[in-house]
Amino acid sequence: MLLDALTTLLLLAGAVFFFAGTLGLLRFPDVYTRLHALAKADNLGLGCVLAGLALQADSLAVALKLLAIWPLALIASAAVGYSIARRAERLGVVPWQEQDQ
Amino acid sequence: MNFTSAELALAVALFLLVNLGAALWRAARGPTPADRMLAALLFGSTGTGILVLLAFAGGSPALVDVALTLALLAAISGIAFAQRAWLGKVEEDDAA
Amino acid sequence: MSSGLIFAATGCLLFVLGLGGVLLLKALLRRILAFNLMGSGAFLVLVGLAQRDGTPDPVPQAMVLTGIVVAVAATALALTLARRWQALTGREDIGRVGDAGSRRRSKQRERRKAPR
Amino acid sequence: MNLAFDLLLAAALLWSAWRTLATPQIGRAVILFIVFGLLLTLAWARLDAPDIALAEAAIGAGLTGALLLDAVAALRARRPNMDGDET
Repeated sequence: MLLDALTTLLLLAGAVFFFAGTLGLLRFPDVYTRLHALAKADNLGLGCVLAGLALQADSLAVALKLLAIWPLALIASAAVGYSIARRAERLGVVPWQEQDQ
Repeated sequence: MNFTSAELALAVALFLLVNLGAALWRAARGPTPADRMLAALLFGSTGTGILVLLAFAGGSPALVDVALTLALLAAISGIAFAQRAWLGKVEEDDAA
Repeated sequence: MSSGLIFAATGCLLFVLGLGGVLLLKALLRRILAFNLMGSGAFLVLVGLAQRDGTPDPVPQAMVLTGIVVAVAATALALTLARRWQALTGREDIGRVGDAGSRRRSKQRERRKAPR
Repeated sequence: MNLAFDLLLAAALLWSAWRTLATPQIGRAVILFIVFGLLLTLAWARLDAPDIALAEAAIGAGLTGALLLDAVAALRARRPNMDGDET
């Protein structure tokens, strides 16, 4: 019962974080901030979902495989984020700053 | 709470698919090429989540391997975009 | 309505879309994209219709698996040909040789028209 | 809920395919095609074909996208009337 409740909680938290990532991609003003939303919120959501499902796995091997996805996704996401941000910076994309005042 | 976990997993997968629909809008209308590519990367990470949830809801554990592959290889097109294809303002008026 | 039937119908529509793209679009890269969409539609129809009463049929799945790999090889070849064609002729579309459909010619025509 | 998932996925597939062919800029079309490949992976997963989904994830999402982006960059760099700013 406790495991089921924990899984439900983690899956819902993952859905919320994924939603935050999508919302950030839709609403943030420039490339750097969108990259930030994508790289942080989405990977946190993925980690929550994976942990919640690993609690329900019927064998240890399946649970470990589920949990192995997360660091790999983190590495891939960090590499892409760094690459795109460096490219944007080299192309002269100016980071967004608060316009008023 | 009368959910079983599989139904909850399917519901969360459906919710993530709705998120992907919103990201598709960004991929189609994003102002700069980088925004489109970021939307494509979002499809990679959210797609990984959906695949894991489907593996649990549909009861086919092979989909976890698919999710693993997707998480690693969706990054390749992002790297290729950053290293080769994003050249600056030329793309904006590029009608081929 | 099972999911196999839904995706088979989607595959039909994708095939029609891709066929229209292959026939109507001029730029080579776009034709390659449309050709890929057409192939994906055919694959969806094959796998979707093979999934009767819940149990998937492995033979069409093996065919589609082979087909995906072949499609990637064909795409790579087509992209190489398109790059070579552009290097040789400076054009990114095909029509009849000497046709007015070429991008450079239409640009020239616009430039000639502009001063008047 | 299964039916809603399938219908939404089919609609997203069709819309991304249509936008791929209808956008005027080739770079945008290629990125939309990558998105289409990722969605197609989900479709194979729904069709109980994990082996095809694996091949599509490796090939459709990774390899084809990289090939197409590279070809777009190469064609653009060699185009005479537009000075692609190589950095």
